[in-house]
Amino acid sequence: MTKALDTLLDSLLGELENIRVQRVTQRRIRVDVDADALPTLLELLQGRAGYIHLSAISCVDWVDELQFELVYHVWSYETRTLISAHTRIPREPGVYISIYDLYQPAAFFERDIHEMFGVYFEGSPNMEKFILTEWNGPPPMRKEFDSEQFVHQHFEFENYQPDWLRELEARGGGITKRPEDIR
Amino acid sequence: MTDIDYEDRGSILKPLRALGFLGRPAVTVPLKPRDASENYLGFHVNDWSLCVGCSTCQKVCDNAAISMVKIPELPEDPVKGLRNERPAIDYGRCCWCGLCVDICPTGSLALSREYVHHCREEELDSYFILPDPNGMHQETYPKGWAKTEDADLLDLQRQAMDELPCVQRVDTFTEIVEGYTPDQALIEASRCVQCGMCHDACPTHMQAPEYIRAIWEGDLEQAVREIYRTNPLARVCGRVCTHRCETACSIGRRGEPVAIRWLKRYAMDSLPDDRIREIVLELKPNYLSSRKIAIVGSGPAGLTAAFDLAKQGIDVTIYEAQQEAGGMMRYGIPEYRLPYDHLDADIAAISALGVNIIYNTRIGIDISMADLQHNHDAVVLAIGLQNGRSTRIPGSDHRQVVSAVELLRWQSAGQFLDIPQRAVVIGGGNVAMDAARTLARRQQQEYAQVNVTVCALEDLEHMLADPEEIDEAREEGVTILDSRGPCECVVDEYDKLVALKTYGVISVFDDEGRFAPRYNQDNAQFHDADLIIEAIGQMSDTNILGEELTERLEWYRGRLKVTPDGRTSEPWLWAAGDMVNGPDVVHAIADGHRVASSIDTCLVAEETPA
Amino acid sequence: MRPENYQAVNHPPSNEFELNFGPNHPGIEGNYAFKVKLNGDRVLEAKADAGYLHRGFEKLMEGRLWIQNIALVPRICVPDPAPMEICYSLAVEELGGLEVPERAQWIRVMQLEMSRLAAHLFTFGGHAATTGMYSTMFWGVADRDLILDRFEELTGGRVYSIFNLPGGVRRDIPEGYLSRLGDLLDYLDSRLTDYDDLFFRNQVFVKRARDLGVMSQEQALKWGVTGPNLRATGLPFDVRRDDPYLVYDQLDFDIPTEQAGDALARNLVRRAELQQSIRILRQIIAQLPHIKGPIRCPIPNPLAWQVPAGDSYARVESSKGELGYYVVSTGGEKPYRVHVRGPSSMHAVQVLENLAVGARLEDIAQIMFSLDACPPEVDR
Amino acid sequence: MSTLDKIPVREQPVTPGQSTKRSNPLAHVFDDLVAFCRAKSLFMLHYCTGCGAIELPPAMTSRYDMEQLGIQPMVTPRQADILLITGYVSIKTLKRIILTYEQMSSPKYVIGICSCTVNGGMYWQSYATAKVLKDYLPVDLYIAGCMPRPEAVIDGLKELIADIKTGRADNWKRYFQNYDYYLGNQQKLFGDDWQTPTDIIAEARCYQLLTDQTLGKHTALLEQHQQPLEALEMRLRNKEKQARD
Repeated sequence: MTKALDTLLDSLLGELENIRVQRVTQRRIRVDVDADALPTLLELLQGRAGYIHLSAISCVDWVDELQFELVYHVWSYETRTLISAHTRIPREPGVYISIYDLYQPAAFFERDIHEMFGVYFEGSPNMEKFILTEWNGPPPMRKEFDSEQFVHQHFEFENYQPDWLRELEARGGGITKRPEDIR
Repeated sequence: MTDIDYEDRGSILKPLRALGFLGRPAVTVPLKPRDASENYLGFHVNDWSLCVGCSTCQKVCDNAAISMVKIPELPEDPVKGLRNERPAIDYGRCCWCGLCVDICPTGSLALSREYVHHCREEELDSYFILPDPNGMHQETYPKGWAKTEDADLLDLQRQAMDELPCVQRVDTFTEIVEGYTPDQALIEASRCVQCGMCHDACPTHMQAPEYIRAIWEGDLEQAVREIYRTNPLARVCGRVCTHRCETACSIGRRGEPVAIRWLKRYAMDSLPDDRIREIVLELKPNYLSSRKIAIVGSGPAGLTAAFDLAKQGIDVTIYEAQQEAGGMMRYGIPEYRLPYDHLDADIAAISALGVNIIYNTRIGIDISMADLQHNHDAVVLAIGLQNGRSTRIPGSDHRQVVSAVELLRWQSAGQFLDIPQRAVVIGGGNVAMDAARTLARRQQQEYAQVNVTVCALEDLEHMLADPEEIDEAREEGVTILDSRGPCECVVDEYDKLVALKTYGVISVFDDEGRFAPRYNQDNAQFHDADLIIEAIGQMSDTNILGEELTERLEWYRGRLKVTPDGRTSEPWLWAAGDMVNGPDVVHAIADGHRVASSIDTCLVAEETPA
Repeated sequence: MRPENYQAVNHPPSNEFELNFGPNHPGIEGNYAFKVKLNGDRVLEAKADAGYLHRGFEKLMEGRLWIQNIALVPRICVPDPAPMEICYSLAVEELGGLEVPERAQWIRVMQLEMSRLAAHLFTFGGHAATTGMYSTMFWGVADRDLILDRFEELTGGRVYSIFNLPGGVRRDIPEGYLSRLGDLLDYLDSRLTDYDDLFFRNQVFVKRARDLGVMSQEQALKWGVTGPNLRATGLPFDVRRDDPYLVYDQLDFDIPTEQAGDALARNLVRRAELQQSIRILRQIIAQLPHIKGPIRCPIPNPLAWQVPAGDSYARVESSKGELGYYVVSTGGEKPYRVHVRGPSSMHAVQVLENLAVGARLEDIAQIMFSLDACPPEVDR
Repeated sequence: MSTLDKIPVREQPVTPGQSTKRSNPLAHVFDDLVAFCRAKSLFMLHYCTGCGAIELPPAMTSRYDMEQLGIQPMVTPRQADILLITGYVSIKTLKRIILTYEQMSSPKYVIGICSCTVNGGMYWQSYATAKVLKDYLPVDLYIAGCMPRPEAVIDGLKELIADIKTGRADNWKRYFQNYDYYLGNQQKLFGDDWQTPTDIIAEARCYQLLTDQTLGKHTALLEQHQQPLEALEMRLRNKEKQARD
């Protein structure tokens, strides 16, 4: 089985330029590919090797490189291997092509990535807000959004004044280090 | 595949089967809280007698639920590593994951099997609790989730330090301790929980957590920077410091403390000297003050004071009687513990800041205190304790009876030429061990055999020297006799020293605890000796001050009387180091800092017209 | 603004209605909602409305130490928390190159199967309740609680155990634990027939669940269905078998399948999986005493733990389907990115939206429970 | 505004908290009887707002069996007495909770279980959850734990029942008396144009709980944009639809 897979991967290497295939473990294969070549790759994988199950689409915000990394995890029920196809797109404007026509589950992940990272997928069936319908801040998963800071700006926390604390303060004790101080 | 036939229509009598359930026990439990399981994640309990307030639980808490609360009644002792702080937990945040329990260095924190707490809105303060052994509602429940051997999140084992085996070290003065490899240092540094106990315990308050962190992150230059913030003699301290920090380390509560001293040494050794000098030169000021300060003695105190003052752009001159700087660090500590090149590197870094050291200049002979006072705005007296005390037993004034400091000074200066076949050391402290082990090495080199006897007043348990010093000395062939009181240096008719006569010791201190040894005259021994070394303590050589100054200064029990920040009764004269508060490198360094800052403030005060 | 639930929509005269189904509705599993367009009581269109349980886990994880996240992950799927911890741990272990001791691996499998049992019993209860058969729910929940007792004994926590660390587990099993677990298994085994009588052979249930929410294998594959729902369409796929992790390759178990692909089939698959889980647990009880050794490989001081840079994707078969964790590290003390792929993120949204069309309003709840959708997995 | 305005209100000086004095000596006996009965049959709204809800089915079903206390789940807010906030409330949920709470008929009791309702719990960093529940609703009882065991929940409910018997659990009145405060916090979170269909002010008048804290700048803000609900227009028979079917 693995042999068949290797030959397949070789053929893929032949058909797509600058694609890097790397076998991580027996069942995990990492493929790095250019953004424009990815749909073709997925199409080939789906068509040739039965990688019909899209396990997930993960988005990573590489803010320093001004890039989003999109990782498509596809699984083949036949070869029983999981290929993670990595590709990078520029952070601005953060637009990419939907693969909904290849994999219907993509609809959810693309919608999710859109509202969490602000990446727009052209051709995705529904780019409306889903989880964050009542959130009108920036896409929260972007690295520049500091959740903790946001919380401290928008929420107050409970200010406990138990008796034992008051007594301690009367005796010159009291809170010396709050959790916020060490963060 | 399923084995059940869900087409089965059943029969009209089927419900009767349910009657069978009448026979089954009811699953309902009574309407009161059941006892929780043995390692239940319930409410916190904290054994205040074990807890040291290291706040590690606060660091690991993922919900920022733990605040440290100061409790004035509890003991606080930085030297012992005790803070009077205890964790208080916000049950509006806690998720009872028990990480605080698994990481607690002392094992004081635990979760009990208590789990029922509810309150009205106005009583919400009861959600912020200060765990003590009594449980949340002052009812003691059995412990639930508590520390276990296999579940400890901390590494209690210290990285072993490689040392030269006895056979290799006994006849040479090369350094015994080999120092950490990068991997060892990394692992050792990662053990630190950044509690800062070491920082509090250190006399000069070194930034130990910071530089250990830097080592862990692989940023050695940052580590060196952190070290130089408080200690200009880090190569020395990395080797011979008395490491109060490690006695205070919170990891040491249940395991071996983090090897803070060795980590400091690793940081200093792993950077090239010139790079370290560059880092030191970052501290060099870009301005020059008009002030001039003279420092007498280039020991740790003098050098530290000079370092601090030079950072202020002040023109500092150190007057050193010997031909090389370092004081006791050079002439008191044998080379196998502190190689000279490391000392030189430290001193070079300091003088790179513009500190000027004048060698072979003895105050009172080559230059008088009066001249110093005249030429400088202030003078710092850091002459240390250069003279050994004498036992004053009969014959102790014989030329073949020398003090340990003298002997060590000869050795360092290369003037220790005729090696005695048989030597006896009087004293049981580290200095005695240094002298004995130095002698042993020289004897090995000369005669390929060791004949050194140490006669200590105390018994083995109460001997002042570090245990490892005693063991290593024994390994190297030194005979160590405890509870022997010296009574006479026996001299033959040709006025040649033959032996030391000692009595057995009955008691060292009297009932009031004063030093008054009582001997058993019947138990007398003779230890043959060509040379007797007295290592029973040092005193400072205050003759250099001159009668007139000595008259003016205030004294207390033969020691110069100084304010806490080192001022003498003379407005221009400060005193620092061993001569003020006993022999210890790191204390001397702390002293140097104190004096320097005191001088700095005084000078500034003078500059700004009142 | 007014919450859109209260946006009164006036349609042109017709008998089409828009109905907000949930979040506060007994037929909804968890805190979840649908905007349903009805004609009479036929569903013309259903749109999932999630986010009621959104806490921004993936963001929170980026702000916490590797080990602190252990307390966070089980919350992602409340009814079935153990797979969350273990999947996260697996991902981190792959990154850090940690070798989990064998004993720890067996203990983990034990948790996974206990958790699966509990979750399935819970799901029956839910489904039964939607058909008005509350006694099944009472039974299922009560029996699940017995499993929780074993969890409590093992991990100290009833629901959220927080028992697995990257590198192993936090405690060894208590004295005599396995025998008590064995007794529990015998009891559950004896209960299965009761459940058949009460529920699986109950015509009220059978007649309602059959041909409800039918999904062909092609559709299932197209929609990314996994877990029991996929197996109910005849495809014997199970991550435990096809992408083995921990020690599942040393265990002997079947992968039950059904052909019909309707709500009934899905429940029957779960019913059969109960037996398989019990079977696996019995093997563990037999094996575990012979497997000695530590329960955790040495891990660095958690406060200074830097996981080597890289990324890893770990998969676990949870009671609901394929659970995936994609973890990215830049060599820091905190994860750079954690992406959670919950099985319900397919089932509760796309699949449910598709299956609901044409069903009757009262059946939506049934379909949802038969898919065993877990809203917190969707929201995260 | 809503029809509640039509309800005749007795013109009497209303002091917050205590009810107006009655002439009938049996009235208090009657009140005690009411309180007793009320405490004996409580309906708990069936709404799983957060993870704590997972411990409610065990508490309600055979093993721990809340019904021994006369507590039963209830599916509609209108008939429910207890609103159980089970753990963290995301802002989206909090809106629904407030809507639900306002629909519940007084007297009503709110129980906040888990850490999250008190001080944000383990989601204190989260941008999506509300941190301190009592800023938005008056809470009668808090039950500690993450999540609390069924026994703890039941133990808490016992206390609530006791408080209801003694009439101490009357925080629901505070919502009317200090509506401006609660509304202010809600507006801070949901935006100034936040409004709910229930007319709290009119209800406060009706319950004679209108105090000077009931109205304020926040309620003034509310008045500006509050419109009454229009009923949906429904027709059951419809020619062209039938023709299509």
